[in-house]
Amino acid sequence: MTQWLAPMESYIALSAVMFFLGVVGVIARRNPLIVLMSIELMFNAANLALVTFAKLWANNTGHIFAFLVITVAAAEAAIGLAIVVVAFRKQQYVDVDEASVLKG
Amino acid sequence: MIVTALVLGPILIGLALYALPKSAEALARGAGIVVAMLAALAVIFFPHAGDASVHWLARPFDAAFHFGYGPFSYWIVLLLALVTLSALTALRVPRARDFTAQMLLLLGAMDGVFLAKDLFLFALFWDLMLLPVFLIMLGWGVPSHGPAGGRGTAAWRYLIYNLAGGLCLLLATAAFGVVHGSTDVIGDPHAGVAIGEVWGGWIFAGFAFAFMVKTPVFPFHTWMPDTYTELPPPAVAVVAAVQSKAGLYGFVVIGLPFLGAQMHDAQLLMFVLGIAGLLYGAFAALAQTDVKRIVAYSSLSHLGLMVLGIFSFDPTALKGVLVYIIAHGLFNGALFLSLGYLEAREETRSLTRLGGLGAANPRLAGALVIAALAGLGLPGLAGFAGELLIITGLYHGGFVVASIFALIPIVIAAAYMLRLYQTAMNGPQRLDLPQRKDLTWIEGLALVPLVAGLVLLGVNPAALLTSNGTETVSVVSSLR
Amino acid sequence: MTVPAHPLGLEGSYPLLFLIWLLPLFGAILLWALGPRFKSFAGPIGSTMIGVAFLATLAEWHDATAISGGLAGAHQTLFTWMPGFTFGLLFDRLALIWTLVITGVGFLIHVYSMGYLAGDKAFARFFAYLNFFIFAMLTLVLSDNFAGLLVGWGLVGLASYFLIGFWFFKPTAVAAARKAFVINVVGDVGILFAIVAIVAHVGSISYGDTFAQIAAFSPHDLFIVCLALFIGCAAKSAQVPLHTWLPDAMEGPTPVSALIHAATMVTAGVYLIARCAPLWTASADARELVGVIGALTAIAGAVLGVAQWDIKRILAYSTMSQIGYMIMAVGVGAFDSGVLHFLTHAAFKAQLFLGAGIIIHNLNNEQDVRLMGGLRKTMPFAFIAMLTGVLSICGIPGFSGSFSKDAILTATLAHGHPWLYAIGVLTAGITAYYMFRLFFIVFFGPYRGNVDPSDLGVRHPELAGTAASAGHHPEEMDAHHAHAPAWLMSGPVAILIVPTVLIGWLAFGGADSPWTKFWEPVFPKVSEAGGFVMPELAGTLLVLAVVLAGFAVAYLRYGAPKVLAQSVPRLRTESVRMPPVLANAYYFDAAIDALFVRPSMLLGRFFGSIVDPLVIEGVVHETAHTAGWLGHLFRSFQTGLVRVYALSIALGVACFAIYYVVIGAAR
Amino acid sequence: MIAFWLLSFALIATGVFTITAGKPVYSVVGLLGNFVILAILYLTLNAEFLAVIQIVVYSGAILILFLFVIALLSSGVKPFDIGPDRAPRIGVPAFVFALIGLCVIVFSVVRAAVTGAPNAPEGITGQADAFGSVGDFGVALFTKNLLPFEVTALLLMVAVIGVVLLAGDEKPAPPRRKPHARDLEREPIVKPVEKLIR
Repeated sequence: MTQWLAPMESYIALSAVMFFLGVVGVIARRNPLIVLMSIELMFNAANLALVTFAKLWANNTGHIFAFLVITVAAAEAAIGLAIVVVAFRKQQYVDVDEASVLKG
Repeated sequence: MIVTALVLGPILIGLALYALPKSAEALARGAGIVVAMLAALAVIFFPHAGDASVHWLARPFDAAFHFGYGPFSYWIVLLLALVTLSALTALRVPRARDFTAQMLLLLGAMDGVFLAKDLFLFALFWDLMLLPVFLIMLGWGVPSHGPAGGRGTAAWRYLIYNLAGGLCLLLATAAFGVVHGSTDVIGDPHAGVAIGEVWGGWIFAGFAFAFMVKTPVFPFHTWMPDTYTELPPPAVAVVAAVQSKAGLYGFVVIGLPFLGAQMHDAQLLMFVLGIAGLLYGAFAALAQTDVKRIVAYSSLSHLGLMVLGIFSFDPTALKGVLVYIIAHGLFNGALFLSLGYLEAREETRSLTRLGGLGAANPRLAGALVIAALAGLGLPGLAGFAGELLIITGLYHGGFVVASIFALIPIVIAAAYMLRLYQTAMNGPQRLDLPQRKDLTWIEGLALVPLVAGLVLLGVNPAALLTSNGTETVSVVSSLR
Repeated sequence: MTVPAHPLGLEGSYPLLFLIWLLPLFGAILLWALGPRFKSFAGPIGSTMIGVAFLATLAEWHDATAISGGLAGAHQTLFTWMPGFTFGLLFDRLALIWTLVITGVGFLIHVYSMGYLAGDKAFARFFAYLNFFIFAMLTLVLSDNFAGLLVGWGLVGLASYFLIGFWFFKPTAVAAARKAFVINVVGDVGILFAIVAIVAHVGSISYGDTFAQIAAFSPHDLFIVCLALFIGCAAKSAQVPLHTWLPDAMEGPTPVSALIHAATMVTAGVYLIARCAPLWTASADARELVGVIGALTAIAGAVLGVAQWDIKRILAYSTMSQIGYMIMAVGVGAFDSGVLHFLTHAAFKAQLFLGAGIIIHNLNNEQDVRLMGGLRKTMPFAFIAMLTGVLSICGIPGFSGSFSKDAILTATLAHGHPWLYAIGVLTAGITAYYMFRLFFIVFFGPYRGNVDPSDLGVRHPELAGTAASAGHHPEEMDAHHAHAPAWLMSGPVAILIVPTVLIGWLAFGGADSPWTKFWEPVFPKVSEAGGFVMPELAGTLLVLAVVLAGFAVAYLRYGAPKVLAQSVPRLRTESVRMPPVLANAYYFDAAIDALFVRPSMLLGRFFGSIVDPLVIEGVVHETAHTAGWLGHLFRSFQTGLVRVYALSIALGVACFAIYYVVIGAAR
Repeated sequence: MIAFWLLSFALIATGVFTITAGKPVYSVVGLLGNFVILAILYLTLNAEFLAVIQIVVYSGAILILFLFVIALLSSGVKPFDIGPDRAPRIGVPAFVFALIGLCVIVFSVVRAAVTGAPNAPEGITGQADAFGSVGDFGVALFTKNLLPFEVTALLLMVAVIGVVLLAGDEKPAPPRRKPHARDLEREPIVKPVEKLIR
C-alpha cells in the first residue's frame, strides 16, 4: 500500500461531505441550472465512494458502476437541461419554485 | 379449464363488446344472453370440472391463480349465471352495448370471487366486482327518492363503503398469507390450520369487516337501500341476488375453517348484530313506500337470519344457510325483475301512487305474487326450506331465544310483502296510471329459470346438499 | 325390496293415493295456465278433478281402514326432502275422514260454484284457486310428517288468501285477505317452532318417530311443543285471540266461505290436534289450555253471533263457536267426539252457507238480514235447506248436530271439566237463540228489501261488510242471474241435506256405536281423575231443555206474530241499541291494531326515516369528516415547491442514517 | 497524506463555491475545478480510466452543455433569481441537516479509526498490478458487464430522443396561464430572449 495514500475512511468522509454539499445546493438554490449542478455533485460523491470501495475490495466492479453512473449522469443532465429550456420557453423565466403544479 | 373460462370468458367478451359500434345494441344484448346461457350450461353440465391452478407468487407468501368449484360456490355460480341470464333477457336498457358489457364484467368478476381458491385472488376479484356496479350506477342509475339525493351520491357511497371493506380484506389477506405461508387455501381440506392468537384477531377483524359491509350486516347496511334503489333493475337483480352473498360465502369458506376460534369469540356480537338486522330490516321494510326499498330492507332482514345460521356453528343451520343463499338469490332476483317490469310500465316506484294494476296486468301480477310469496317464506317454496333448517339449527345449537327472534320477521315479512303486492296490484283499477301492455312472453320466460328453481328447491332442497354440501358441513362438525 | 312397516301405517305403493293428491294440483295448473281458453268449461273441468278424487278416496277406503299388526292405514314414502327428513303420504282413518269431506264437500261446492259464479270474468281463475285449495288441504291431511303438514298449512292459507281476495278490486276484500294471511302466518310460525323443537329433541319430522319418542321430551318441553302447535291451530281455526280474520274473510265469494271457512280449512286445527293425539294425551297442561281456549271461543263466538246483521257474519261467528266446541273436545282428550263434530259440522255448515248463498244470489248480493224477511214464500227451497241446517246446528235430537254436540258435552264432563261442560251447554242455548233469530228475521214477516235502509238502522253498510259494498261493482252485478241452470246450485244443497240429517246416527249407541268402534285402534284413551259419566239420556235432555229455552227467547223476540207485524221499527231499535262492545267484537281488532300494527309501522318509520339517515349515516359522516380534515391537514404539506420535497426526502434519509449509525454504535 | 488533505480541501472549497456562486457561470467554473480535483483523487485510487473519463466526459462534455444552456438563456440579460423566495428560510434546515450529516460522518469515521474496522477485509492483502488499469477495466466492461453496457447505450439513445422531443419543438407554445402582474413586469427582459429562441 502506497505510503501517501490516506485511510479509506477519509475518502468516504470526503465523499459524504461532497454529497451533503450537493443536497444543500438542491434545497437552497432556486436556479434550476445550479440545482442540476448540485445533482452532479451528488453523483460524483457517489462515484468517489464507489471507486474507494473498489480500491478497498480490490474489485473493479466499483469502477464499472462509476462508469455507468457517469453515463446516467450525462443522460440526466441532457434531459434536465432540456426541461429547463422548455420551461423557460413556456414561462419565460426560470425558477424552481414556479414549477409548483403539484401543490395540493 | 372450464372454471377459468367461467371467470375470464365473460370479462374478455365484455371488454370485446366495446369494439362493436355503439348502435349494435341488439347484437350486444344477444351476445350477453348467449354468454350467460353458456355459463349456466357449463355449470350444469360440467359439475366435476377440475381446478385450474398456476403458481405465480412465492414471496412473501405462496399464491396461485387457482380457480375451482367448492361445495358452496358451485351452486352460487350456477345461481349467478341464471340470474344474469334472466336479468339480461328480461329488460331492455338504454345504451345496451355498454350495459351488457358491464353486466358481463360483473358476471366474470363475481365468478372470480366465488371460484377463487386462492385468498389473494379472492381479494382481487372482490374489489374488481365493485367496479361494474359503480359504473352502472353512475351511467344508468335512476334517481332515488331516498334521503341521500342524486345518483352520484349513492354510487360513491357504494364504492367507498365497499372499498373500505375491500381494503381491510386485502390487508387481512396479506397478513394471512404471511402468517400462514400460503394463500392458496380455500376449500383445501389439508390447509385447515387455525391461525394463531396473536394475529388471528386482527386478521379476523379485517375479514369480518369486509364481509359485514358487503353482506351487509346491521349497522353497516346504509349503503344498501340507496344502491338497490338506484341500480337499474337487471343490475340490482344480480347484485342483490348474488353479490350480497359474497360476505356470507367468505364467512363460511374462510372464517369457519381458518379462524374458527375467532369466530367463536365473535359469536355473541354477531348474534346481537344478526338479530338486530333481522328485526330492523323487517320493521323498516314495513314502513317504506318505495317498492325497491321494501325489498332492500327485506334483504337486510333475510341476510341477518343467514348470519345467525353461520354463527350458530350448527351443521343443520349451515345447510339451511346454503339453501337460503340460493333461495334468497332466486326470489330476490325474481322480485327485483318483477319490480323492474312494474317500474318500466308505470314510471313510478312509489306505493302511494301505484294501485289496481292486477286487473289489466294479470301476468305481471302473477310474476310479482310468486316472487313475493317466496320472499315471505311460503311453505313449499325454497325460502321456507332454508328458514326451517336455519331455525332448526339455531334451536338445536342451544340458541332458543335467537330462534324465537328469528321467527318474528316471518310474520312481518308476510305483512310487508303483501302490502307491496296488494297495494300495487289489487284494489280498484286506476285510470290515472299509464295503461301498458301486460308482460310479453319473453318477459315471462325470463323469470322461468328463477321460479322453476324456487319450486324445485322448495320441493327437494336435498339436491343441494347431498351432492356437494357435505364438505363444509364436516368442517363445522369438527369445530363444535 | 322389502320395506319395513312405517310406524304409522302399512308401507306400500298406492297409486290411487297419488291420484287423489295430485289430481287437484293438475287441475289447478291446467286452469291457471289455460283457464281463459276453457271459458265456461273451466267449471266442469275443475269439478271433475275433485269428483274423481272423491271416487278414488272411496276406492281407497279399504286401504285406509286396513289393520295389521296394530297398525291402521296406508303409508307410502315418496322422497327425501332433506337428509334424514323423508316425505311420504299417510292415509289412515283420520286422513280418510278428512279426505272424504274435503273431496266430497269440495266436489259439491265446485258444482255449486258453477252456478254461483257463472259469468264472472275470472271464472277459470276461481276454479284454479279452488282446485289449488283442495290440493293444499290434501297435502295437509295426507302428509306423514310435520314439515309436509306445515307446507299444506301454509298453502291452504295462501289459497284462502287468494279466494278471500278473489274480487281484488274491492278494497275491503283485499284488506280481509291480507289480514287472514298475516294472522295465519302467525300460526305457521307457531308450527314452525314446534317442528324446530321436535327436530331438536327427536331428530326427525315424521309423526311416527315423534310419537314413538314422546319420552324424549320433558313435560315442560312437551307443553311448549303443544303450545306452539296450538298457536297454529288457533290461527287456522279462528280460536281466541287469533279469530278476528274469520268474520272478515266473509268478503270472499259464498262458496269459498262454505268450503274453506266453514267445512274444511278452519277445521285443520282440529285435525292437527287429533293427529297429535299422543302428544296431547301425554300433556295434561296442554289439554287444560286447549280445552279452556276452545270453550272460550265457543261462547265468545256465539255471543257475537247474536249481534250480527250480515247473514254470512252470523254464520262465520257460529263457525267460530262450533270449532270452539271441536277444539274443546279434542283438547280435553275426546278426540273421536271432536272429529264427529267436524264431520257433522262440515255437512250442516256447508248446508247453511250454501243456502245463504242461494238467498244472497237471488237477492242480488244483499247480505244484510234486516233487508230480507218473508223469504219463506219466495224461496221455499232455501227455506227447507236452511231449516235442516238450523235444526242440525242447534242440536235438535235426531239431527246430526245433536249427536256430536251431546258426545262432546258428555265427554267434557267425563274427562273432568264441569266448567267447560257448563259453558258448552250455555253455548248450545245461545246457538239456538241466534240461529233462530237469523231464521225468523230472514224467512218470516214482511219482505223488507224495499224499505229504506236507514229505517232499519243500517248506518254503516261498508263497516258491516254488507252487500252495499259487495254489490256495487258492475262486473260482478251482471255476472249473476246469468245463464246457469238452477239445479247447479240447488242440487248440491239438496244432496247435503242427507248428511246434515243422517250422518250423526253413526254415533248412535254410545260406546257400542260404529263411530266409537271405528276410532278404537286410532286414538289413545285419556283417563282423567274426577270424571263423571252422565247418563246419555239425561245429557241429551238437559241440552235439549237449554236449546228450547234459546229457541223460545228467539221466538218471542223475532218469531211471534205480534212481533213480526212491527218488525221494521223493532229491528231499528235493536240496531241502534246494539251494545258497542258486541258491535265492535269485543274490540279485538282495535286492540291488535293498537298493540301490534301501529307500533310496528311507527317503528318501521322510525328506523327507515330517522335511524338510518341520521344516526347511522351520521356516524359514517363524522368518520368521513374526520378523514376530510386529515386530508386538509396533509394537503398543507404539499407546497408544490420541489425544494421542500427534496428537503423532506433528505430529512428522511438523515433519519435512516442516524438510526443505522446509532444502532450500529449500540451493537 | 498531505496531498490528500490538500486535494480534499480544494474539493470541498470548489464544491462550496459551486453551490453558493451568484451566477450559474461561476458555478460551472467551480464545478469544473471540482471535477478536475476529483479526477486526481481517482488517480490516487488506481482508477486511471475513470480519471480520464471524468475529465473528458464531465469536464469536457457535460459542463460545456451547461455553459451552452446558460448562454442560450441569459445571453446578455439576467433572468435568474427573480420573484420572491417562497421558502426563504429553507436554507436553515438545509444547513442544519448538512451539519447533522457531517456530525454523523465524523462520528462514524472517528469510530472507524478508533476501532480499526472496517478496513481492508481479510484475505485481500495484495493487489494485482493490473488493478484499475485500462485493460483491466476494459476486459471487465466488455465481458462480464456487457449487458449493462449495452443497456447504457439504449438509455443514452432514449435520453437523446427525449431531449429532441422536449426541446426540439421550434414554435414556442403560447403561455398557458394568464400572465401574472409579476410576469408583465418582466416583459422587457424576456422579449430579447424569445427572439433568440426563434
